[in-house]
Amino acid sequence: MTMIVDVLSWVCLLAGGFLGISGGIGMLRFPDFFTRLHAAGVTDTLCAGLILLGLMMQAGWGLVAVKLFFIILFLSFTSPVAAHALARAALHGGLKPLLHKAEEDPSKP
Amino acid sequence: MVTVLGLYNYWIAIFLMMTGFYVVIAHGNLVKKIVGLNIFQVSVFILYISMGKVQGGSAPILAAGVTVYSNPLPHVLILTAIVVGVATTALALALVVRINEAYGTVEEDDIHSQDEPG
Amino acid sequence: MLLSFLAITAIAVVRLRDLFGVVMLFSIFSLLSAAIFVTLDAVDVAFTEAAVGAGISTVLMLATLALTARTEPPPRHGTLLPLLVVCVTGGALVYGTLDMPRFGDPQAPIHQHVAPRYLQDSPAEIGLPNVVTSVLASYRGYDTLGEITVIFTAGAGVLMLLGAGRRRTAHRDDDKDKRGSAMKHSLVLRVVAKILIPFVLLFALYVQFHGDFGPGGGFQAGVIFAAVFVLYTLIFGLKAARAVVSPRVLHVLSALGVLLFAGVGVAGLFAGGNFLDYSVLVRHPVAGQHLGILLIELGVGVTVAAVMIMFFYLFAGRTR
Amino acid sequence: MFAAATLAILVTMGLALIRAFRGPTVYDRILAVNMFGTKTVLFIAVFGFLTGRPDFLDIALAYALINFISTVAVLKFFAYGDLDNTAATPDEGEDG
Repeated sequence: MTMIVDVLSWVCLLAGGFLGISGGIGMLRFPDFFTRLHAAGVTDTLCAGLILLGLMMQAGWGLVAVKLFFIILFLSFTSPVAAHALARAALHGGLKPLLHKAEEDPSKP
Repeated sequence: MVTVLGLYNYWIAIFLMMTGFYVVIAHGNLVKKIVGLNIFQVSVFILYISMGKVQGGSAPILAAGVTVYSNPLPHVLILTAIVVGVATTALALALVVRINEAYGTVEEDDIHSQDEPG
Repeated sequence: MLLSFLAITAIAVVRLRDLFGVVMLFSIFSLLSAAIFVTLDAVDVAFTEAAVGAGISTVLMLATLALTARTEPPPRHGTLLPLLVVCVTGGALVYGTLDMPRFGDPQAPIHQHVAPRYLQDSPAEIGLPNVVTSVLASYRGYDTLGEITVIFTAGAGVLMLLGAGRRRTAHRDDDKDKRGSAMKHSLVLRVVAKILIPFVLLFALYVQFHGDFGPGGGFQAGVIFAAVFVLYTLIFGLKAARAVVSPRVLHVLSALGVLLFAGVGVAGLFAGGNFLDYSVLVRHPVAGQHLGILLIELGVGVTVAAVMIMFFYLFAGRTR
Repeated sequence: MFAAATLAILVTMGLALIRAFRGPTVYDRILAVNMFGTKTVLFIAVFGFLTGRPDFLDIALAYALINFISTVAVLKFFAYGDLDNTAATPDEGEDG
């Protein structure tokens, strides 16, 4: 049983780490702000969630797991909201070059 | 090699300190000067904290089964220093705001040139 | 590796001319330094730096930027002379480090004098797991009292500088309308903030009173508390925040914290001990220490929170 | 295994840092800072496990909260600071 949990948590940690790096690369390579937002979204939610989940499995039941759970909860609350506010501000903020770029960007519908 | 690794933290602290120092003396913008001062400040924090670290030590919160702790004294000093630092930073920023209201600029040179005739 | 990141960030801060970007990078800078503090075992310090650096000081700097210019003109002097001065000073300092004890050396002079005593005797004398808290509030209570006083004084100074003589109180309605349509704050943000704020307040209280056992204490809790109010003010407006906690209450509270701290010290005097000696407060010395530290941390927390919120109110209210 | 995760997080932090330096627009920088903050939270959490003392998650928790607050603050101040320097009122979210 512990073996299975261990393996699962490793898988979670590794997957989280991989997603983190891929999100980071996307953050670097994507052409404009709105596409970068997607990359950052990956690292902020899934990567963080997976890594923290992996840690939770390692920690077992207890105060540590509860704290980790709260971190997941807060992150899953705050980071989409932050991303939303960011995108909104970028759209509304009258950022001309950015809007211009977003219109030109073929990947954006 | 051992020397370099062993002194790396000091060198980084010095580098940061010099960076902050450079910002303070070379830039005319008062806000930037404050940022420079803050960098300087952080370098001092890092110097203290890295001196308090003991190899193989753990955070100075007593727990069963841990025998080596890092030095708690620098932590205490720096903890209060950080909060005091933000208080003084706020004071400095308030001064900048008032200077901006009085002179209409936060550039050191402009302020000097406005002061000279009067 | 993190240290190198820090150095690179510092260079970028120097080179960037857009002051807004500078503040952003400075926020990263303080996050980084907090991460470094964690790796160097200074969890309490990291806690403080996290709350202060990423939260309050960024916000204050932004507020200043909103009130002053956003970009910096290119330098008019030559940069050679300052660079030279810096290089010479830095070289001298590097030369000085050659005699310093190596990183992490347990034999370094710093670890020989008071620290072992704190680490060995504080469990028996004070009985708290968190040595940092014991040292902060008990062994070095004088220092902390002094620092609280400094914070209080800084708060008073900012109040004097920014509180009086408001420039214009009437604000332009057309501007407001324009802003209203463009930046009407989203429902999502408001709902999430409403859900979040009670939890954060709870967390701040937890930090305040759990500081004896884990990382935390009055300084950190005060800053987190202040950060909650910053969030509230940002989302619901300064007027609403002032209705919750009026500036007058803050003035009183900031003084009250210092008084509480000093009062505990004086109570020790009356009980027959020294100033800030908590062992005499209750019959059992360790229990007395517990009580004293709890009260003192409370005083610290109250003052720090009140002063930080006051800073924010003043900076935010300046523009009105 | 924790070491691997830590390394991955460090690499991601580095990438975010590069974006923060290069970031052509201010929003890119804010995004990078936000991401960096999340990565710091993760780093602290994983590092606690790496050193075998996972009791210090309070810090990570505090980061998660403060990071959000600072992002909101940044956005708000940026929006108002940019609009009009003299009439910047950072407190009109509600009654606009």
